[in-house]
Amino acid sequence: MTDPVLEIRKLTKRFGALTVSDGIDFDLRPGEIHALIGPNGAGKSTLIKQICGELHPDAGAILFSGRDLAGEGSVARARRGLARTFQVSSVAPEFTALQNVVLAVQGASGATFRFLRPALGDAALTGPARAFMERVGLSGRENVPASILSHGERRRLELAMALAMEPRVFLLDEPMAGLGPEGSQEMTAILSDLRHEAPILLVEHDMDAVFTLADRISVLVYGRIIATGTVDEIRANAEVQSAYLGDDA
Amino acid sequence: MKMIKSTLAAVAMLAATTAAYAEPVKVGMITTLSGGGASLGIDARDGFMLAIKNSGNSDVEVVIEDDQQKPDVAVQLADKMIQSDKVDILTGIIWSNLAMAVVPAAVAQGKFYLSVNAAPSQLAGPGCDAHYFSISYQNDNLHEAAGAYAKEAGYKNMFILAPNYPAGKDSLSGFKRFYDGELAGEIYTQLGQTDYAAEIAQIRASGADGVFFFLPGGMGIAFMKQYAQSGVDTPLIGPAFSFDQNILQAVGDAALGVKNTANWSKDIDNEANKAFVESYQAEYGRLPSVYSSYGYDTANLMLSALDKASVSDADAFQKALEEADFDSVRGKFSFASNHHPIQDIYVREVVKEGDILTNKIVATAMTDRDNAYVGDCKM
Amino acid sequence: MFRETTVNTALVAILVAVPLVAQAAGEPFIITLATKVAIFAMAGVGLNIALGYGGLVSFGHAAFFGIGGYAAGILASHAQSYTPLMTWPFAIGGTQQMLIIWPVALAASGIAALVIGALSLRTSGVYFIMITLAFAQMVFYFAVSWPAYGGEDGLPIYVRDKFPGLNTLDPLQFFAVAFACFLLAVLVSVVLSRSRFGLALQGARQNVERVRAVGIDPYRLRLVAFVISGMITGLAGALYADLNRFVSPSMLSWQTSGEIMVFVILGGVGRHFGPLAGAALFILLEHELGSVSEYWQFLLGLLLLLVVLFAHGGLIGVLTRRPHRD
Amino acid sequence: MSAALLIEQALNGLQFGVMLFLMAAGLTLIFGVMGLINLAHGSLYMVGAFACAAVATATGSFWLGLVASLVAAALAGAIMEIVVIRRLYRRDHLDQVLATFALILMFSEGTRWLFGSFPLYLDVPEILSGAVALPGGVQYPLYRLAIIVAGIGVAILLFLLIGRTRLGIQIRAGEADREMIAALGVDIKLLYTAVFALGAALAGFAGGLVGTIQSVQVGMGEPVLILAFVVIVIGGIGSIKGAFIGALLVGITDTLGRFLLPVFFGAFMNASDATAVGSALASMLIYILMALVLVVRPGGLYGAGT
Repeated sequence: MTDPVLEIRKLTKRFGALTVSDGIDFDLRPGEIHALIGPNGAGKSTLIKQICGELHPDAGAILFSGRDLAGEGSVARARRGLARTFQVSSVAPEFTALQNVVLAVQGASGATFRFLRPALGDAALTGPARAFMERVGLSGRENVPASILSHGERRRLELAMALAMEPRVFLLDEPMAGLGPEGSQEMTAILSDLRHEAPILLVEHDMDAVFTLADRISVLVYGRIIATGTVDEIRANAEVQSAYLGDDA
Repeated sequence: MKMIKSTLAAVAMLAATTAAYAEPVKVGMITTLSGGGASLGIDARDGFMLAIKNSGNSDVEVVIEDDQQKPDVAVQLADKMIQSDKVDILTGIIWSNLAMAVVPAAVAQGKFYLSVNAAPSQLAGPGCDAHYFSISYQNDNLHEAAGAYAKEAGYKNMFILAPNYPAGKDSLSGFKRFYDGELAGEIYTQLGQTDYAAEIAQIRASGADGVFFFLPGGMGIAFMKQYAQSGVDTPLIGPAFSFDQNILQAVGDAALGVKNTANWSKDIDNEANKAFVESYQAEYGRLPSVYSSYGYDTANLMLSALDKASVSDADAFQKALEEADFDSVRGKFSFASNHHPIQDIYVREVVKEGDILTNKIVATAMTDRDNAYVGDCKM
Repeated sequence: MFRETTVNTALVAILVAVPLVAQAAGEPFIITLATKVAIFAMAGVGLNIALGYGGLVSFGHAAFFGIGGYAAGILASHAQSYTPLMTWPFAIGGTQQMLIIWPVALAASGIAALVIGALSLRTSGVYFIMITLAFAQMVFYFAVSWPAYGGEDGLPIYVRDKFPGLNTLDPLQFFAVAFACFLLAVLVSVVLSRSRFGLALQGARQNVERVRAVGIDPYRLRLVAFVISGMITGLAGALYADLNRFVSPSMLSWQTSGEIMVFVILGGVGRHFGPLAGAALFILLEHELGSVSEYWQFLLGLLLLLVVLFAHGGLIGVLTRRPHRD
Repeated sequence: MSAALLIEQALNGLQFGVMLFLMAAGLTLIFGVMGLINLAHGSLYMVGAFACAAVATATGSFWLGLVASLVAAALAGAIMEIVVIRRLYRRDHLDQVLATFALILMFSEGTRWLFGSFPLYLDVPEILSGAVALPGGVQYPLYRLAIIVAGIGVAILLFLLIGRTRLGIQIRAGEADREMIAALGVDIKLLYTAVFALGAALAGFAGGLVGTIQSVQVGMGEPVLILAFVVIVIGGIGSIKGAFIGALLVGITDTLGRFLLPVFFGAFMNASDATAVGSALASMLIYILMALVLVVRPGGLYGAGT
């Protein structure tokens, strides 16, 4: 078996008396989509934030390609290839869609401190940016300000920005949220294609999408992983049934 | 673009005893009329304009502008008055830092500058100029007089303080020039400081037998009020600025009995002064301050010189100014070779006349005092 | 209404035309006023890089304006008194050449901006506003109480510094110098805002989390922007010292910081020519209102308040009827 | 240097700090609840001082004047909130800074128009004038002691108000979440006006108290305002407790710095240079303190974060 790209060991994080990450073990292997599910408040977003470097764990380690990320900030981790989408769409609202993606391409290139040439006149930036927009189905929307894109378009814009990072891991925080059935289907198709780029850690509430996409599923409840396994294993797991899927399964 | 006619182009009305000049004379007055320091500029302006009005001279046009107590604004106003209004004479500046910004450039362009107040040492020594006259004093004068008075009155261990800026430093060195006793302490406070508890505590602890302080404007008001509350009863001596008519009422009884040095007081006994105080009160409904008197004297000096010579003949006009042939409200008045006054400086005491706090002369601190920089001026 | 380019062109045309007309009409003081507009506008262009593009509300730009001014004043005063600026470790004398003074002013204000920015940018929001104000106050009090260069009295330059081939004492020629510097500053601001750096800087203003997530460090971006911003404002300060032939701590006061902000906002935040519109309007008001009433600052305050409350996007926003910049 | 002098200076620092607290409390409250940065807070201080001086002179009673300072500043604050400030809550800090900068100009010139350019008279009431002997041989002005007591009294009242009363609960809720407070059925507009008037009244009260021993003149508010900003930034914006600690810290640092730094430099310089250098450094000391605090804790001592 290949080594995991991302490996989390005994990760613990407390906010006062509340333990939001309770000795979490988790890994992500090349080429897979590993879904993380759990009820609201289980600590999914907190885990993502720790992986990105936005929060610092109290104990445990996060390894990326076998290397401990402790002490690295979010910027450094992004440069290593951790590409992230946010639970609530996070783009630069006054920029056009294209400018947003160009910004991401520029971030990946590592050459930001250039002061003379116009960024939008630089084919090395706009070329890839347009290509990424096409991949997520945003062709023709390049010059629309991000603030007036539809909700679904903004989710895809975020995905384009993640793609532009030439990532080695995708961290996707509820990409289907608020998309409606048709939008979810489109997004499912895009994500399924994305796994060839890099493995995906998928946090998602939409169970249809999770069961369609995921190779493995981990279930997080009150800060603890109560089960990890294939789709069928999780479906069959009694503990998961009672703790989580009970209501709507 | 229509530009900026003068704010107050005041032309004297009564044409009774008018001496008709070859052409009207234009005077530019740059002074502080807004913001916290406005009261000084207003007094100087009112004194100046009163003299012109009383003279009945209608050939003098005065352009008055507000410098907001900002040096850069003062410089630009001077440029405007010289370039656009084409004034012949400039006057009006209250603050030394503004004078330093305006005067050297103005006299370099051949204009006359008559100072109604500010007279920094730089303009009295090597930086003196044939076209620059100070009618008020040289900045150090009142401080020197305080030192002379402290020595005369037998103080042996004085505590001295002033704000930490050039005029403050000049003040303390001026005081020390004539005071030869011990110093119980020497403190520079922050410019614009409002609380003097820390300094008063040090005065209390120092065991001084007298305190000399130079704290102009609101600083002096705050200091004296706080001093009066502190229970320290060491006598205070200061230059007139903190005891002047325009701020005494704000200090209140805290100032009673304090000795201060001044070159003018409303009780100096001469005809010109009586007429000045009377007509000032009649015109503006308040007592004049030292700044009013400087403004008044400045205008009268200027008028006396205009009667003798035309401004366009610079050398003759300069000579006429040097003669100082006018009735000063200070009594005797003449110019030293560096164009600063030779005059008597008095010690005044703050007293109450009815409900109004004012000053009365109790002694003469210095007689025919010129200034310390005469020798440095090569004119 | 009008396109922004039309408004900008008109503004620049007016700024050039006014001194020329004034020259012909023999009103040199109006040229001085126009020069003041150009210089203040340039200080505003500097602040606009931090404020408009970086979203950094600096309430301490007077520090850079004053440091630039003092760089010019100190060099000139040493040149006039023929005393060396320093003798150790190597001897440096004063100078009256603008072409030497300007790089010094740029360097001095740049270094100050680097230090102040490096510390201030650790904070954000109101803290940033206040800490920049505090640093400027520190510099102000230092200038007031440090006796070597005049303290509160300020430092006269007496004769305007020189520029090769020009007579800077002639109002129109000095205006040309100031105007050229202003245009250069606008050019820098335009090029910068469109560059990769400018894109990232503006991205960080809108959404700093997103900029981090694409692997760009906003701290470094902002620090560089702050330094460039401080340098441009510093150069404007050097020119202002020459305009007045005088520098004083009032250039460093918090009111000056406030006024530079006013130019930017009056004209329209984040617009290349906003500071020009703002500075021109401010100086026009200052002079016109002064003749209306002794209490003209009240009217100025009222007008300013109305602009902030009701005229979104500043003067250029109103003229173009586009409250938001492109 | 005697112990008595040191005690006296410490008391001076305390008194200065308490006065700064009155200013800073209003600022920090207004920022905490409404997220508004108000540069015109110093103008309210000036309004208080002028009201106190005018009424005290007209009626001959300092105490009526002090009441007037509270009422006038609260009223001015309420009017200011309703006419102008209310429109600024949803704006960014930049607009707030500028609008309140404009208000300073209007207040200053308006006051000058009403009262003239000359400073006003205001004196300590008879009953509080003079100095008292404290244990340890310290002579201390009674009025300053009264300021310390009054300031600490107001601080306690304020803590009780915030901690124990309905208004306090609403204020704290308002800091946490504006939506929630609206859901609680509180009239948010009224609450904001009330908080603003309360902050204004505190500033006016400080103006009346301190105007008595300082110069009542136009422009008196701005130096205090800048110090108050330093205080709340050090304490952490929005925190009353932080404002209190910050105010004492600034008051004592400033007072002792002005006193001790020249002494310190006197140890290895001649007296004149030492006072000049010491004073120069002392005037920058609190800004240095502020920079240090922010470098270590960018959100201030009791701040919720940046």
